[in-house]
Amino acid sequence: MIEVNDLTIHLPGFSLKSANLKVEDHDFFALIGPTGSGKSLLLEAIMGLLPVDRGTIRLNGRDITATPPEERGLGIVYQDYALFPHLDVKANILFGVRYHAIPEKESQERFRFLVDTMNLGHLLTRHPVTLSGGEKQRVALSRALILNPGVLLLDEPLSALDPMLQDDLKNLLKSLHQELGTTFVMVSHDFSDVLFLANRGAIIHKGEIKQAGTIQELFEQPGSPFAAQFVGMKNVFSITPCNGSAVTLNGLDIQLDHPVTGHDHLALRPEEIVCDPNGSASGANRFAGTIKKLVNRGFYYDVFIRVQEVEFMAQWTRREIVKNRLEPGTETRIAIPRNSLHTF
Amino acid sequence: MIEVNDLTIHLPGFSLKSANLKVEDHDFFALIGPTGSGKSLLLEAIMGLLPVDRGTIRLNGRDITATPPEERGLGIVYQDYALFPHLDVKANILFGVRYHAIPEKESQERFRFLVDTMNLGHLLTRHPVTLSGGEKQRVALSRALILNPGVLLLDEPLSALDPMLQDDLKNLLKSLHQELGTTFVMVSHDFSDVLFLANRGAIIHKGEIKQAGTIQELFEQPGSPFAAQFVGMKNVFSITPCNGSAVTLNGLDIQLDHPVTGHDHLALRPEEIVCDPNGSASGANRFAGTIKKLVNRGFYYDVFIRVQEVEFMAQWTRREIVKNRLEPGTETRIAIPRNSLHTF
Amino acid sequence: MSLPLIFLIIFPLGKMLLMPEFSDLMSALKERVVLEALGRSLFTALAATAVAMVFGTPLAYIMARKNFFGKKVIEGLIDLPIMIPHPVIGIAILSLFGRNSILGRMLDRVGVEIMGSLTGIVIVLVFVGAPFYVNTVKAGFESVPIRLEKASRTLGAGMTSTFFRVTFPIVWRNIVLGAVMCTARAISEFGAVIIVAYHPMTAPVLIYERFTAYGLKYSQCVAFWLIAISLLLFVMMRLFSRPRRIQ
Amino acid sequence: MSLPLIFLIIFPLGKMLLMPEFSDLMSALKERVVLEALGRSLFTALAATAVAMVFGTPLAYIMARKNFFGKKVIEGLIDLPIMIPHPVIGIAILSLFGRNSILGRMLDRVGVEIMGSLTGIVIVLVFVGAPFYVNTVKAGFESVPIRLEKASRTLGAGMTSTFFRVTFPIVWRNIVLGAVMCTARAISEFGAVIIVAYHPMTAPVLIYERFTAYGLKYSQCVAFWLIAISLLLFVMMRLFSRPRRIQ
Repeated sequence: MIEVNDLTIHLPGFSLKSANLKVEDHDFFALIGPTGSGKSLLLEAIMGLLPVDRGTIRLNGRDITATPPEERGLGIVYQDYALFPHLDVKANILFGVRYHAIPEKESQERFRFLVDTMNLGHLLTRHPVTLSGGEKQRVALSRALILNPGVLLLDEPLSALDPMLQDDLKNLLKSLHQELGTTFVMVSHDFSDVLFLANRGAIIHKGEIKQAGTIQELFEQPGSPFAAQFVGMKNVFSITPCNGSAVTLNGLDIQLDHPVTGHDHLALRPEEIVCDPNGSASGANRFAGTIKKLVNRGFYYDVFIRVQEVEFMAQWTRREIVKNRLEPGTETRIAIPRNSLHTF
Repeated sequence: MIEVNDLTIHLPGFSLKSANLKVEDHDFFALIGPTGSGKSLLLEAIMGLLPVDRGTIRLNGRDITATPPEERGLGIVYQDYALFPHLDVKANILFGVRYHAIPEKESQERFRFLVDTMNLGHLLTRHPVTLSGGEKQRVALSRALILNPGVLLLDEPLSALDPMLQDDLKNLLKSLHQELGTTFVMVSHDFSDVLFLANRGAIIHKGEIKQAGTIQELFEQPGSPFAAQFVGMKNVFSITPCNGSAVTLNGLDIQLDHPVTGHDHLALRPEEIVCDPNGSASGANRFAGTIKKLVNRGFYYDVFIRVQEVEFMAQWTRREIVKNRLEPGTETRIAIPRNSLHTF
Repeated sequence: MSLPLIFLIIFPLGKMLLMPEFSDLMSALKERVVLEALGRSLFTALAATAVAMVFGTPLAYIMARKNFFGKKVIEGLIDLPIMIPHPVIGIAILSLFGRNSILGRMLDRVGVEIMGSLTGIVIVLVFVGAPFYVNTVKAGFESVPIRLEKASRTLGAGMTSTFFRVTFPIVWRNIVLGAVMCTARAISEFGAVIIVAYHPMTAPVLIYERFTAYGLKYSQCVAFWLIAISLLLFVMMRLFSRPRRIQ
Repeated sequence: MSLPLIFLIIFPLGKMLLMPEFSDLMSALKERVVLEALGRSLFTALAATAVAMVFGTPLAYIMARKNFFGKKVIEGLIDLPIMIPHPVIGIAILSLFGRNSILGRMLDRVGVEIMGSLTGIVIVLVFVGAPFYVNTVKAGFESVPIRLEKASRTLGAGMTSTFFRVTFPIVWRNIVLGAVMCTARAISEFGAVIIVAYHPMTAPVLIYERFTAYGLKYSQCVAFWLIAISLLLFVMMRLFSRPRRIQ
């Protein structure tokens, strides 16, 4: 278990402000935020590679804030893999074994298990420069996992890979996590990766932790406009707080499926807005509007619809666009299911 | 009009083989292919920046194969923009004016028009290093367009930009093309960009032009497994040619909506496969199958379904996945509309 | 741990600059021999730099832009003079151009002398200084993306216009830097010059002569002024080698 | 256009290497004075390199890894000796360590002499050679991504293990290259050495003496052997400066 309390780091041009975090054993924890939000910084601080200005880091109750990195018993996999260029794949994987009290037999078994799982058998005598991105990633993972770290830290493991390889790696990470039971802490700027992999997470923005909780919570109940945007609720509006389960959005009356008080933001995923030209949807807020813009995203379209003073963004499949003959200027009807609306 | 006849270029490690191409006036022509297929090479050859081993390039009937680049009357916008770092934005845009017989008044008008259209007014005294990617792109476009080139060549104009900016640039390119009437030739590795922008195009693979035609044709009637894959028909199968409008795909009988002869490939877009658990779709091939794998893509899922010996890939929205409670191992039914099947 | 090394550099030079008395320094400047030697050093170094620029700029451009068989060998040759013992350089040049060689006799016939002449000194200084110029300018040309030259061509500029409007404005800092380094290297040359021309006397030779003839103190006053010129060039060099500022 | 420059480098050296007769070369090698001078040059150059390695390696590491106030100034100081006229270097070192200076008298009392001693020569050679070593090794350390050292720490290796298992194996080519360059530069030094120590005689001084006393031809035989050593070092340098091959 990792506990980060009140961690503050000042760097020229950036600071991490009083971060609090708790990662339970066997969690797949995600630190999520846009580029430059300080999430990799937090990872390096947990690893002990960065001097800390204030606050403590505890591993299983033990204060490790001042422990040098080599004695923390944590592992890290860098985004650029950081493989040793002068050593072959086998020597890279075995690099750390001598510093850990691992019996010869056990380390050999683990080595064989990892080489099999990661499919590295044919690469053992190769040098890192000759490997592809995906192969490097697997070597870096093996090098860290052979030491059986208490926690494995992953710095943007997916972002340097091709989309094809990203899928493979996601499945690999998921099955490694399930099989080994190691606690994983992953840094990511892409919420859809996190959704697939992690069970808990925290959203960081400009050096501050905005929200922490289960991924489900983050996904369904973001607590700030930034978090809402980040988890895919592209429609974020300020609302006039009303009584009960109805709110007013710039003159538009909107029904919620539960009463709220004190909330002044409304958020909504674009794919939840239903294309409903015949007005047949039930249990929903129904509006007539004009299509302002269509953006082709391949499988689906981003559709911008103006309803009175409000512009909604919806995502509809190409099939829907073609079937309903939608194009800029078309008048159409949309339905917004009550249970898809989120306020905070 | 650009005509490329039998163009052959040998470079160490790569060659462009006997390419033929015809770009009509006012076309928005797309050269499409994966990285390393030779499409940028072809662009550089048209521009005159690369020695040609064999073949001719004609511009409006005139042979320009041996003309130096500065006399071809073509413009190019590079992927990395290639702005002059020692000149400010204004000097960059006006760089080429003195070499063209453009009356002072006209060049000033064009300058003002481009600065307005591209929204560069506040940047004129800035130097390129201080600009964002999108701003650089707009400066590079202005610098080329102020010379009123016969054809504007665009080398992967979208790939170096953020997704947000890509949309803006696509709209800008589209409206520039409509407004100026200039012929555009664009190189791209992403078919969805091309779909939005271009009217005609050619698919290149390993230095060979595989297919050319209108974008509609390329999209709907790819002529090779590579082209089919490339335009998004992720399901490509070898078929046993049958008589009439039925084919056999590895034991599966499939009905087409028109008779074919001699074709031995079947291709199908993943989003055309309908999720149909109740078997209610009509006019379609209906099969029962097992879900092998689900890959979360954010808005939608890639769904791999095994039907007897055949594995189909479908793309369904998250809503469908949730509604039908689909997960790996689920037995479900799919429907493949006859008119979505393409053979070649 | 590394302090001895830093001190080894600071202390001798510091002492050197601080020890001579001001009146001695000024009186040294009033001696005609000293002034002439300093002037001669500066003049020959600048002349050598001019020669290096004329012949070295195209060489640097070719080395940066073209790939050809034997390029590695030429690169090696350009670096070679840095590693050759200086008296040997002088002897080698005398062997080639000296009065008893074929080339020497040809030059003699047209009235050009190498040994003991300004021409000889300049040739020696080109030999030792040009590598600094060529390498610096070559690095400059390499830093100009070939894309920029291509873009310029596509905008209608011919090859000459492209060089003067695109390549040169980006690379001129390196040209100045290379010239300063070449001058600084040339002005400080002693071993090769003393072989080719003890007279006419350049500043380093004069310093040596005074040291052997009159001792340490007497030579320091001249050395001070030569070091001052070198430091000035050195400061210029540091200024120009700073990375281009973003405007 | 650039051919004159290339020829200026090739011809003198080529002539130099080809002209002396084989028998003269061999008989020069049999002279005790010549052999001793060459040996002394090699020995002092290697000693200076050893000193530069001991003191320069930590300096190079600090310069590559740390940022501190005044770093630019130290960088400038390290480059400085390359630009200082060589006799001036000799004079500066004598001023500091000479018999009449405070430091000189202190050294005198413990029996260390600078003027006219091997110690003095080595100090001079450290002064001129160390910048080459420090700059080369610094570039080497800079080329080792700090990420690799961090990764090594996270795998359980302490700072010392990390240096010897990660940093050093990547940087050793630069250390060898720096040492070769330092030796090559030191072995070819003349101007500073002749001020500090005419005797004991190093090879460049011997060449100069023979040139002034007996003329060109007689000096060439010694120069040939010195140039041979320099070329050998130069070839080693080119080999080590090749980019690391991908295995």
